[in-house]
Amino acid sequence: MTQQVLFYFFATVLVAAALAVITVRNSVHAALSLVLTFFTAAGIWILAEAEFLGLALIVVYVGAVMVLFLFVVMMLDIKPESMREGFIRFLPVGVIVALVMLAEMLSLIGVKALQAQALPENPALAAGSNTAWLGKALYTEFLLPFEIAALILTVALIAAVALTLRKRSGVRTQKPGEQVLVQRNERLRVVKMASEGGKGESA
Amino acid sequence: MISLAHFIVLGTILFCISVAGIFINRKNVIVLLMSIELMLLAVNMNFVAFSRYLGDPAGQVFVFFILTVAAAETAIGLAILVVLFRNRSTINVAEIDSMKG
Amino acid sequence: MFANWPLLSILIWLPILGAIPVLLAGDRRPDTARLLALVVAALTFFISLGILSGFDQSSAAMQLQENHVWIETLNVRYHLGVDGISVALVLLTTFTSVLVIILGWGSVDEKVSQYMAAMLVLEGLMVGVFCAMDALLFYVFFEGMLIPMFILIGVWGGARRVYATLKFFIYTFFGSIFMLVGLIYLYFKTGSFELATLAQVALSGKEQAWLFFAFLIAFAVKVPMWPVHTWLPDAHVEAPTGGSVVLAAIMLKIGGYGFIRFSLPITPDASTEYAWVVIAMSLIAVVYVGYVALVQEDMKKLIAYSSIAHMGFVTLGVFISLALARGGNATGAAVGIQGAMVQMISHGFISGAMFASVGVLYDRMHTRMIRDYGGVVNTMPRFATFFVLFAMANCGLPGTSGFVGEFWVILAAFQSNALVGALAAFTLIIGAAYTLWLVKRVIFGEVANDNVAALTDMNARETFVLATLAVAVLLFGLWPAPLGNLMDAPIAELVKHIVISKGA
Amino acid sequence: MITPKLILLVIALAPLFGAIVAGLFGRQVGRAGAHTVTIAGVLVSFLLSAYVLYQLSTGGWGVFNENLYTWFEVGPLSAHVGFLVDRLTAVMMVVVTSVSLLVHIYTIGYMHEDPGYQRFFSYISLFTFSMLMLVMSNNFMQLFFGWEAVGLVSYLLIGFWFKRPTAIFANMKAFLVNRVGDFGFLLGIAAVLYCFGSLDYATVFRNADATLVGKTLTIISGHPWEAATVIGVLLFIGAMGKSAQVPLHVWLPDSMEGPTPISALIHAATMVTAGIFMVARMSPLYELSETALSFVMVVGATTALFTGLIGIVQNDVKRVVAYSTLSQLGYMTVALGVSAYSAAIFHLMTHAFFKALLFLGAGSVIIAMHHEQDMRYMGGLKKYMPITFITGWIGTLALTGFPGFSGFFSKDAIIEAVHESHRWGSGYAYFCVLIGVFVTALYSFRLIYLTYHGKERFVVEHKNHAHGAQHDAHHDDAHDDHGHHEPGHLEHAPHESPWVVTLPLILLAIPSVIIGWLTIGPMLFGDFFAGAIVVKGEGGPLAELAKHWHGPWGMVLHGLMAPPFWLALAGFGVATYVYLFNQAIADRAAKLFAPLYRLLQNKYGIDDLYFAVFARGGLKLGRGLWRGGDVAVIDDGLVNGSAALVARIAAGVRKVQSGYLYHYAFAMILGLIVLLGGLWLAAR
Repeated sequence: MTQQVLFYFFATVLVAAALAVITVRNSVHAALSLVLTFFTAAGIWILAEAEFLGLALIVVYVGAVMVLFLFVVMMLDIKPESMREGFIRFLPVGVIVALVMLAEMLSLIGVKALQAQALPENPALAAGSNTAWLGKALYTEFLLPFEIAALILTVALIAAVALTLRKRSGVRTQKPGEQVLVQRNERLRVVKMASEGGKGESA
Repeated sequence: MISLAHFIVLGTILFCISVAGIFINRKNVIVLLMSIELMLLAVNMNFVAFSRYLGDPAGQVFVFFILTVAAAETAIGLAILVVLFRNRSTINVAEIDSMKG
Repeated sequence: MFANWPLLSILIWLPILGAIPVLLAGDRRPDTARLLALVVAALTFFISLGILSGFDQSSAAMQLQENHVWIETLNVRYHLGVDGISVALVLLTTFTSVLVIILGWGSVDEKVSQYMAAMLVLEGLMVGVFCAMDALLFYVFFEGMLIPMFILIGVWGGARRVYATLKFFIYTFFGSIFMLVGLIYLYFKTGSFELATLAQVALSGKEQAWLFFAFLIAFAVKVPMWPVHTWLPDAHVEAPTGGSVVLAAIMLKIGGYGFIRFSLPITPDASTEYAWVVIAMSLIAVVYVGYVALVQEDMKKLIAYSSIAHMGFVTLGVFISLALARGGNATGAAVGIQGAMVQMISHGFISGAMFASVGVLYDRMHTRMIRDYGGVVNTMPRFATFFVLFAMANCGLPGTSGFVGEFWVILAAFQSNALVGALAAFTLIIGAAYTLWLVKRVIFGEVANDNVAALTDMNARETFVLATLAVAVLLFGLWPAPLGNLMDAPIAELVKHIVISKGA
Repeated sequence: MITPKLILLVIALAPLFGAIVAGLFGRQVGRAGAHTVTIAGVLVSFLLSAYVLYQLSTGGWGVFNENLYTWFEVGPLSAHVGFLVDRLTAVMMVVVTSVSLLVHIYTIGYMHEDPGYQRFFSYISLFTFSMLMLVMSNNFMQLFFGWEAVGLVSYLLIGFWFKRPTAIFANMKAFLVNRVGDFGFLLGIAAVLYCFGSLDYATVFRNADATLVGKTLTIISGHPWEAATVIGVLLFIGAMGKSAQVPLHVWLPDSMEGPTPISALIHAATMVTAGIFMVARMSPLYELSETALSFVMVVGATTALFTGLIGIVQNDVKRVVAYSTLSQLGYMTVALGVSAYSAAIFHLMTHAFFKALLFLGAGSVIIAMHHEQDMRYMGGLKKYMPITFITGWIGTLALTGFPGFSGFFSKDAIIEAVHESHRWGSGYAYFCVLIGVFVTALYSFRLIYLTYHGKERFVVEHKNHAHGAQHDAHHDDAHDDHGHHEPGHLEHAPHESPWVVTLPLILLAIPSVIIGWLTIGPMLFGDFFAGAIVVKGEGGPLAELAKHWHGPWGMVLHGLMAPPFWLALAGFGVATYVYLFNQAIADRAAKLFAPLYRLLQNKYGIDDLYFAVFARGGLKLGRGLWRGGDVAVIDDGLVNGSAALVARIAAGVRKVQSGYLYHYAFAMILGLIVLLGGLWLAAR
């Protein structure tokens, strides 16, 4: 019974946060409400006994992606007012389209048909914890996709860096490559001088 | 007792909200990206629900992959945004139409 | 000793491979390129004569066959073979190519090696078209042939050459796509591209109708028949002399050959049923195009239109014979097709010669407009004699080969439908009208202007080309029997074949 | 050894050999060589033809019908080149070769300083070869070959002085009008092939009755016509083209642009008679169709009368003779029309001689008058040119049918035959033929009086400075443009032409007189043409005439009382009075009947009508079809049009790519909704 209450609580918070994301005026507030959305989503996932994913969501998503969002939002001084001008004009259309899609999807799923289905016994318990169960699956069946996912991440990483990297003029940076190539005579000059014999002018 | 329907309905609602989001704010690319994140979240919600009710790890594994892809996508999106902002000093979608046919 | 040599392949690939040394001669040594090209062409012509001598004229079967696997998976075979009809056309190709190369010596002076190479490749591909026994091989040669011609018109052409060559290429290509679709359909139905099997396969009325129209469009563009002919005048006007002669003398025959090799054997019922369409188009070609030719100001355009009208006779002859064959009049049908075939060969000589003569004038005066000429006979008497002879042949004067084809086609046409015969015979008047008016304005009369006065008569090379063509025109005019006997057997066979209905 | 085949081959090929030598090797052979080789060829051919005629008429040879070589073979049907020589052919061969020989000799004089001397000789002997091939052929294909070959040579000869614009217009006109005739002729041959399945005369004539009787041909679907009529009419259209009958006669007067010898040879004696010969040769076919024959008769009668009328108003001496030829051809055609084929051939033969004589006479006058052809500047030439004058008179008497002369026998026989015949339209024909005699007499004697009699209407200026040089210069280009000196002024008095010109005149004058006496018996009433000409029924009108035939003398005496003689006399009287004694009447008459005079002057307007309708109409139609059809509809409409269409479509589609991000997003969502909608519908 408590699970149900908990679920409804989380669901309402989730929907509210989601609505806030798209309606709030300031981009930073939008980002923060998105963080809230992810938190509640993680909660629901844990409720559905997918603890690893829930936590992964928080760690990965909220931790990395949302921080990145906030970072970018704050870095680019976006003029909020120009962002909103189209808001009113398209509100009705947007709402209608959303509702139409909602109706279509729900009717497609046939909500009542699934109503009665009880919660089957969770198989994860057999394999110990959800993480173990997930890990076994991940490293046996889905090894290749896993590697590919890793690859995608690295590619994305390099791409992001390549895109935004720019050579700022006037910045004296250290170039190790060139340092290594330096020859002795470029840096050292042996000068032939007579030995001190003069009349002791240097003190 | 929470049934599969709960999750799916929730997923759908989230999905529709994100669609509305894309629709409504035409000009702000960042909110657009956020809406896409929201949409992915909705999809993940469904995956988790089904994986939990079918007892099949594949669902959750797939969510795992979606997260990685989403992360990559956001990184690239924001990088583009930054470069765009640096060149055009604006990210208002209405002014960026140089890709016109 | 030639018995087991792959003569046909030699005939196809010798010019094509021969083009390579010609190309290598490069532009710095045009004379070597010209000489080499002549040697290769002459050799090919010599071999084709060898083929003729060894050819058994009594049998209608395909001779000198070569059958190798080409594309294993699609069951496409490199299958060559010639019967009476193909031999005649192959000989026409090799004969004209030698003359064209000789003609090219004078008229082409920049990028000579490429010109000669393109000409040789064109010759090889055209011979390939006439010897191909496999539908896809035919199609490959049919399309391949466009490329050298595209280059010939595009590079050495006149002012609007790019427009003309593009129009020529796209027009023909557009037509041949439908043929490809037809062939593919047949492949699915029979599993092979062999012409022999395609001719035997049973096809329902509706299938035949579709296939017939597919082939009709492809070959109608090539012939060219009336509605799809507008590429020819442009192509001729802009083509260099040699290109124009080859285009008129040989390339138009491929359309007619296609009808005889594809439309008739593969879709006899549909051909008979829709024969009236082609007959109507051919008659329009004869009358309508005749009148259009009358008012042309450009000599080459006039001759181009006249060759459309003459080719109208070919298609008329072929499709009239269908109605006759089905009507039980086998001799009439044979007369029709025989007339069509002779008309093709003779038109090759005559229109080739006419274009060569205009080329001779063009080399000296660099204009094709009739109004710039007048009284050429006073300064170029020898040229004028040849030109009048070819003009007479063009309006189908008995004693020249132009008459033979038209005579038999009109007789056959009259046997099937008197009115069609009458309309076809109309060419006697309109043909004579535009040709003689051209001759009057260009050749006869006072010397029109000073550059006509400055004209010098033909040199030895040009005289040789026109003389050989004149001999050919007169020989086949006075004694066409050898040409007739050569094609008698295959035509009789074809007439027997088209009588049997194939409707499954 | 000499076989008939070899002789016939030599007859046909000798002129060809002469033509080739003179034509291709003209320069090497030189002028003298050219005319000797051609004249030798024609002479040999003439002698052998005479020998063949002698053998055939005395029964020494049978009818010769053999194929030389196969021209073209398609299954059972085959076309050959071969000879069929019977009495009809022999007569024609003799006529052709004799006139051609005399013209060859005459040309030496006429063309002696013309630069194209060798070319001219090669053309006339090439013409003789083509005419012989036409006459001697034994199948329709070779007949058509000869038919067009003579058309070609007449084209070359009319346009011989190719510098003169009128000449090259005339030769094109001649060839095209002949081609219109050949159009009908070819369809006739096609009809014959359709009915008989063979082109050989022998097979066609043998089963003419069996096949054609009752057989019908449908040219225009729905109404079948009698096969014999269709063939007859179509073949006769060819004859109308070649023998210049009314609708297709326009080319003959213009063909006078050519040198006079060819007018004599081609446009009087031989080529124009080809049509007549052909109809006579096809008599077995023609006899099966009444309508065809009456068509022939009516056309012939119309030609005979109306072209004769035009002759009266012509001032060019050659044009008068040309119109007289047209009229005489009309007579022959009428004879054919009434199935009096042998009378037609007989008139053809006599006409060949006296018309050639008149033409050459006119030519001799033209030489003397330094190429002045206009009769208004002649007159009183009888004292300068006695031989030409006398032969001119003989020719005219023969032409007008003065009793005793050859013309009388042949023309009278025709008039009698027409009188006897009771074919549909024979009344009209008889009327035309009778009035024709009066008209013929009128213009013939007008010609004689204006040229030879009366006062001299030209003045001779004796140029005082260096006579010789001026003379030669004058002579060289005299032939090309004869108008350069003012008409009516001559450098020196006209003198009789050299023997080369006058000898042919005399040689032609002899047969013009005696040929009638000698040959009328066997030809008309005997069985001279038995084998060749077939006459159905009771032997046609000639059989009636044969009933009260008792020798040429009888005919002469009978002729004196017959109406044609009186009409001829009346014509003679009027001409003498008007043109000899009282010139003014002619001008007053011209003014009195001004509209009729003008009508005749421009030849009933037929020439201009043809030119406007066919020539200019054809050009307009051609331009319309070309501009409208090819350029506008096909080229710009379909070809470039489709290219432009593609460009327009592309421009339209380009707008979809708006560059705004939300448009694309919106498009994606729209797609999603459509997809869901589809699923939703499918799921239901």
